[in-house]
Amino acid sequence: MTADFSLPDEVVELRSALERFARDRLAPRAREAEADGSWPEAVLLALDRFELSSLDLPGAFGGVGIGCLGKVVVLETLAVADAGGLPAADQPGPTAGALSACPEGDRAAVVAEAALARRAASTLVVTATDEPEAPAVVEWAPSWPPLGWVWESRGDRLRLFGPGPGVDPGSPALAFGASGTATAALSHWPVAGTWTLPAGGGLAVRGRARLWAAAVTLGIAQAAFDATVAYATERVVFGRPVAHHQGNAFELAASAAGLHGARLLVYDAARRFDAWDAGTTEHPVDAGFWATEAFLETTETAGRVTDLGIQLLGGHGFLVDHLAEKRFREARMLGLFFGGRARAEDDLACALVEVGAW
Amino acid sequence: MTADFSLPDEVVELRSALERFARDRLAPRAREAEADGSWPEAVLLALDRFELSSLDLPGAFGGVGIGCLGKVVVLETLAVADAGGLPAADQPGPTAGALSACPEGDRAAVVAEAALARRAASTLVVTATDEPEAPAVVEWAPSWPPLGWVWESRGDRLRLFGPGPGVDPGSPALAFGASGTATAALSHWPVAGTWTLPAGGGLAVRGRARLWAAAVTLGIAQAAFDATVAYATERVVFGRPVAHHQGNAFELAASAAGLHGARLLVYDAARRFDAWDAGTTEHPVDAGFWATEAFLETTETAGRVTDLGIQLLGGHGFLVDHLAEKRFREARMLGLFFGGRARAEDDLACALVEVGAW
Amino acid sequence: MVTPYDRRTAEIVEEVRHLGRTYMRPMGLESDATGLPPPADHPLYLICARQGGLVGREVGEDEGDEGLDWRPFRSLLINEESAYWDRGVALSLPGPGLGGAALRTTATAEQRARFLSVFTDHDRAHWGAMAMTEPGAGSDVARIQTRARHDGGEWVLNGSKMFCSNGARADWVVVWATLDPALGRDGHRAFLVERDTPGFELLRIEHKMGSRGYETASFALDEVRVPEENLLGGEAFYRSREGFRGAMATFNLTRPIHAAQGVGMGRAAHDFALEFVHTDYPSEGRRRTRALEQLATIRRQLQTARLMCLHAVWLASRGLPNTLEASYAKLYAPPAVLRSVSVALDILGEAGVRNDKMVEKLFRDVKILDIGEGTQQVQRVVVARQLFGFPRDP
Amino acid sequence: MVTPYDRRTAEIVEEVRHLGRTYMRPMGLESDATGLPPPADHPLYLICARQGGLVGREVGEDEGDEGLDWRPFRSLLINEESAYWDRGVALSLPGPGLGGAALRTTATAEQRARFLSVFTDHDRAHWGAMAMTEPGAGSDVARIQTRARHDGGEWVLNGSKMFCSNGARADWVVVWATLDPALGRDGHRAFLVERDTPGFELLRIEHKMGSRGYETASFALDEVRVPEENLLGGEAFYRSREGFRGAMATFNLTRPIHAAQGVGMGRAAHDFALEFVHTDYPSEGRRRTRALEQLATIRRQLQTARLMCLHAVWLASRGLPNTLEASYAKLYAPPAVLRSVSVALDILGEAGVRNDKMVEKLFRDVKILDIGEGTQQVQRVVVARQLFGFPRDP
Repeated sequence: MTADFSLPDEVVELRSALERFARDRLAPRAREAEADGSWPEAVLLALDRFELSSLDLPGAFGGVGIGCLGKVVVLETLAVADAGGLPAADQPGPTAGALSACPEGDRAAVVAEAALARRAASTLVVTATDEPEAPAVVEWAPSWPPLGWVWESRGDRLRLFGPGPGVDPGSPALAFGASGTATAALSHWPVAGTWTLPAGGGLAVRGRARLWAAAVTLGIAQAAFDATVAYATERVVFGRPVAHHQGNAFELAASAAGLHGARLLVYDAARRFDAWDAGTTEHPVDAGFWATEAFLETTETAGRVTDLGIQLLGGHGFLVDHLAEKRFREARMLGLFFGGRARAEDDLACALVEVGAW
Repeated sequence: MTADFSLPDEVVELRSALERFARDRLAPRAREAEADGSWPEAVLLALDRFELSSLDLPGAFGGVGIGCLGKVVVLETLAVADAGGLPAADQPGPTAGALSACPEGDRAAVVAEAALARRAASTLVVTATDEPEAPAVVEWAPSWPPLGWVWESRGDRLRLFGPGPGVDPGSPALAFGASGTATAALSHWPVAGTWTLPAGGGLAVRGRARLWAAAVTLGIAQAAFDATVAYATERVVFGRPVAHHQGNAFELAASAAGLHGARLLVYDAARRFDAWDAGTTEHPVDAGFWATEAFLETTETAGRVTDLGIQLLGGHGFLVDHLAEKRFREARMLGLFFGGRARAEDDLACALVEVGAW
Repeated sequence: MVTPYDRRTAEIVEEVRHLGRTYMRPMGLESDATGLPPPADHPLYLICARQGGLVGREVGEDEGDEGLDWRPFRSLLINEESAYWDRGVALSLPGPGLGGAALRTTATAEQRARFLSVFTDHDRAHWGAMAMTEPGAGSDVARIQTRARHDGGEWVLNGSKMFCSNGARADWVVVWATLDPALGRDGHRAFLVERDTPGFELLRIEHKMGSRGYETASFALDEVRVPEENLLGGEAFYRSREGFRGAMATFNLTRPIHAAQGVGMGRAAHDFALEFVHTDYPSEGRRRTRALEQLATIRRQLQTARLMCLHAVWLASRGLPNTLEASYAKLYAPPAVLRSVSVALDILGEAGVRNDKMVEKLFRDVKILDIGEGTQQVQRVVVARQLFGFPRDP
Repeated sequence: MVTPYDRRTAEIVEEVRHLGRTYMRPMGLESDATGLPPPADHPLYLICARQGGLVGREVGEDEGDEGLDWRPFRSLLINEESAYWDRGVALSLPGPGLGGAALRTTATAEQRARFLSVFTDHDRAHWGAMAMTEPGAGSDVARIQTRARHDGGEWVLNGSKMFCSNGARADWVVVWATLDPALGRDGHRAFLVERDTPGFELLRIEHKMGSRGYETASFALDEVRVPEENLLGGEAFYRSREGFRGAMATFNLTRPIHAAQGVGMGRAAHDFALEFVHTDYPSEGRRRTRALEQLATIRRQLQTARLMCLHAVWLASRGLPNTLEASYAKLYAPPAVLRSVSVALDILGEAGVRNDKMVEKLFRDVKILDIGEGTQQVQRVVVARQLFGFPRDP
């Protein structure tokens, strides 16, 4: 935990640039991209120029090393405009932690390369230590780029499946249509490696993926909140703006506070990862623990905020004419990622005693 | 589940009589009784005349057989006025289910007699099936009448400890000062009997005790709600009654709905016990399951309602000048009874699959 | 378990279950995928046309049926059970729909006979509809802007309507309009507008997040002329506050029904999640225990909602006032059901994102329940007015 | 873990921990049992008097201290840590208290020097206090009724005050009164009333559910005459809106501090519950898993609240506006802490009812946090005004 809440100048600058980009290039095409099943190539090239995928990777993987905090802010900023293509476009994205944790001697060049060059997607599946072996199926993955690698995290064991023999077309998913949809039966995948990480290393891998989901969720929830306030201060019912009925105002105020708190928790966890990467702390459980807490807090808060986003729009909120329903679906879907809330809670229960002082 | 929500005439009549009694004799002395550590003898004699303790007992134990629904309504009605002495005064009260479940041949006359004659109190301790043996300690019991018998319920095993060698003075408790406070180390108590009940019989024993707590909680929460509405429609802040600020009105309305729902659940569970006792159903899991659900719903709702009861009174709610803080404490304490919420949830998880159709 | 209903009611529910499994669930999935409601000549609709409803006339749709006490319960349970299989498709079933409710409470006996006669056609499905909501209003029904003016023995309607269920396939639509917005509710009038009336123009079928099994239509009304006798109830009706209150009282039956549909959807999510635990979870361990506890909480909230619905209907069946209890049910149920469906998704975990796991669809379907028939916010206002004199909008 | 504070701050927190364990926790238990605050000559109070506060002057209570950046953090952390041991006792510590805050923001330099001089006495503990709330007001501070009139070069006060912390043992009390209730906030004035001023009568020490470690006093003011120079700031101060806004701005520091006290109490409940799991729970099984998950949720909510507090103070330490963030912290923390303490009770189960298990006391202590310094309802209004122009009471 830090008592310095400032963002580095480079992060602030990057955020400004991305805000413009996201507003002008991403937001206007959100629905189009959802129908198309992908973000336009031009958007992807622009994101490459912003080095989206390598922001939080160590130099060894070609990363630019702005760190986890910077990456979190970038994800949040993009998600405000449209999160739909992020699971596909940000590779290795959520599995950056697995990549970093993978012992140096075993870092097959192909893994790093495939993961970084947007030629193959990777994902992370999570199982709890009291469950049987790895799940047989990747329930959902983006359909572009094709899924090439699957990391599995279970306690402190890390395993890599791949390169994969291809994926099956998935059934339509709750959200993230712009990332497409695919599924994969892991039984046909070769195991590229199995490693036992230092104690707490597994939680750090999972926490880093969950922090990715939390950052995206945060942006979605913020967008939902802003759109709700804009609509609810404009539209008049029963003689005054929707937002100026005290019952609604109270809910909006609580949502604002909840979002603020979730953001502080997400940023704090990101700072812990950065401190760990920088070698200023040596307790990996800590960052993974608080990132997992941030995931739970953020997805819970976003559920409430995006629900209110529909509710205060009334029937209109149920129509695809507004983005409210898209955000409601996205926020809910993110809470199912990387083992979902159940395995996150399980991780916390197992790690609670080991986490440092308050 | 029933589609007939009416109360039998005899229950309605009893309720009317008790409402008057509770309002005139119980309510005015609630604080006095709390300080004294007991209800006055005159109140206890009057409750005897109402046959409080034997309402829901089968005839074999000298019960008058008005049934579980009637008993629940009576407890609720008394608790509206003052719940403080109920844990002490209503004997065997929560353990009526254990008494009924105890196989006939083993019903030692002394047990029934002691439990019914207000000469000895009894209580119920609950352990989960994956916990070690019975707890060594009764954490809290009323101090009058002296605790004579302790039932232990664990899965479908029922065990009776007693007659007890006496109790230790307990430390002051969160609430129910009018029932006194005592604690007991079970290691010195003889075991009077151990029985294995038919499948689901254990949950029924625990459910009946929890339903007792739910009924008392319901009365407390209703009283808190009514007092809050009375205060909040009277007192003016920022130019209008507290209750007419929409933010507060919304909370009060949700509380009213929650209380209504909790009451329906409590009465429904009581009707299931009555149907079971009457032999019209033969699935004991069912009544115990829904009584346990009612306990969780009621204590949760009451927590919210009694909290709001303090909140809308502002600083005054924190003072003993109002009963708001007493109800807040009582509602919270009831949720800790009979194994608390954790063992209730555990019971539900274990029984879920066995419970009948919707 | 206490037998909750009479034998015939249990049979009716069983019949709905059969039709739901056979027709409604597959129809709902198809509609969800295509975004279109089932075709108007779907076999299920023809069954309904032939037997006068999903489970025939004996449910008690006609007045004067025997077994009076059970009719509102049956209606409630049919709604719960059919929503279990697919609420969207259930709303799309042929019949007068909400327009029928308006006819019952507002129209003269002569009007009822005339406009309901179309439903005696047993060879083809027919629909009625109601259009109240407008693009600019929503919960604030007092603010409707569609104008009605009297002109040469006819009424002329101008305005626009949204969220009209089954509106595009309906033989007629009950349209609410105002003589003058300044009159508030006193200016409101209900008109029956027949399809193909010139100027009554379908703008579009809305694209919705879920509940795609029925059409949600938007209309424009441009100098739509309807005969004098299509003013429901006649002018005298609106002069009596009594009559208008009667119209509002329908809400006291439709609100619990709406809430009960939620219970049905929540039950479906519960059952899918429980099934998933059986088939996909390890046979013991922390994850299983947690899921079973979550399922117990879902059960509790759904059962509470269900008892609220039944209780509100029980009051009505005895002729007792139930405004408060109807609002309790409508206030409590939709958010509780949404929470339940959301937790069911948690139980499925990553598999929950896939629409072949059904709970995904239920999650998208269910949110609208907290909006139709008065949002939870509107219900809170109703409750606050009833319980402690919360003022009309201050 | 990231080292959050400078070395000196960490030392200060450690010092508070020592005093808390040694003195404050036992004092709090004693007060809870007797219903009376610790005696005014308690050794801890003498320590405070001797060294000018719980951890001495170097915290930065005096203006002009070095290490400016850390002062507000230290103040926050001292509050959190002392509330961990006993918030009631922490509030009872000698010093000018809230009256001091009023002096800092309202009084002239001369007044400050004069009234604070009593705290240079190192041999005996002294208190200041503030009296704002009245029996009929509460959150609605604009409605205070205590009257001040000017008479013969003196001010004459009439009215009554409640919820005055440490009021009975204070050397002086800052009393807020109004020249005329019709003037609203413009009519408000702050007066320093010295103990033993005739007509300034202690009515009683309130009996509270919890937080019994400090006195909560009620006063009557019956023709209380105070010299002209006891009007804090002088008349000119109140004519400038600027000055008054400054006075209100204190809330932006006290709200996070109030919230941080909650975090301290929540942490205490967490630690007791975790200890109980270690000592009393079986070493594995469903109950243990559930309790650990609940503890993780408690940690999450407390950590969120704590970050909110630190962030609000961080903004203030940089001279940035923090009204919104201070209200966020005060809105979020107290209910989250109450939930946490309540869940800690669930973890203790039946043992939780006993007051020798401490969490029982914390549950009674904590509820007041959602009321003092503006209820969560007041905070929501503040947030709604700031974010989307929610109107002053409509």
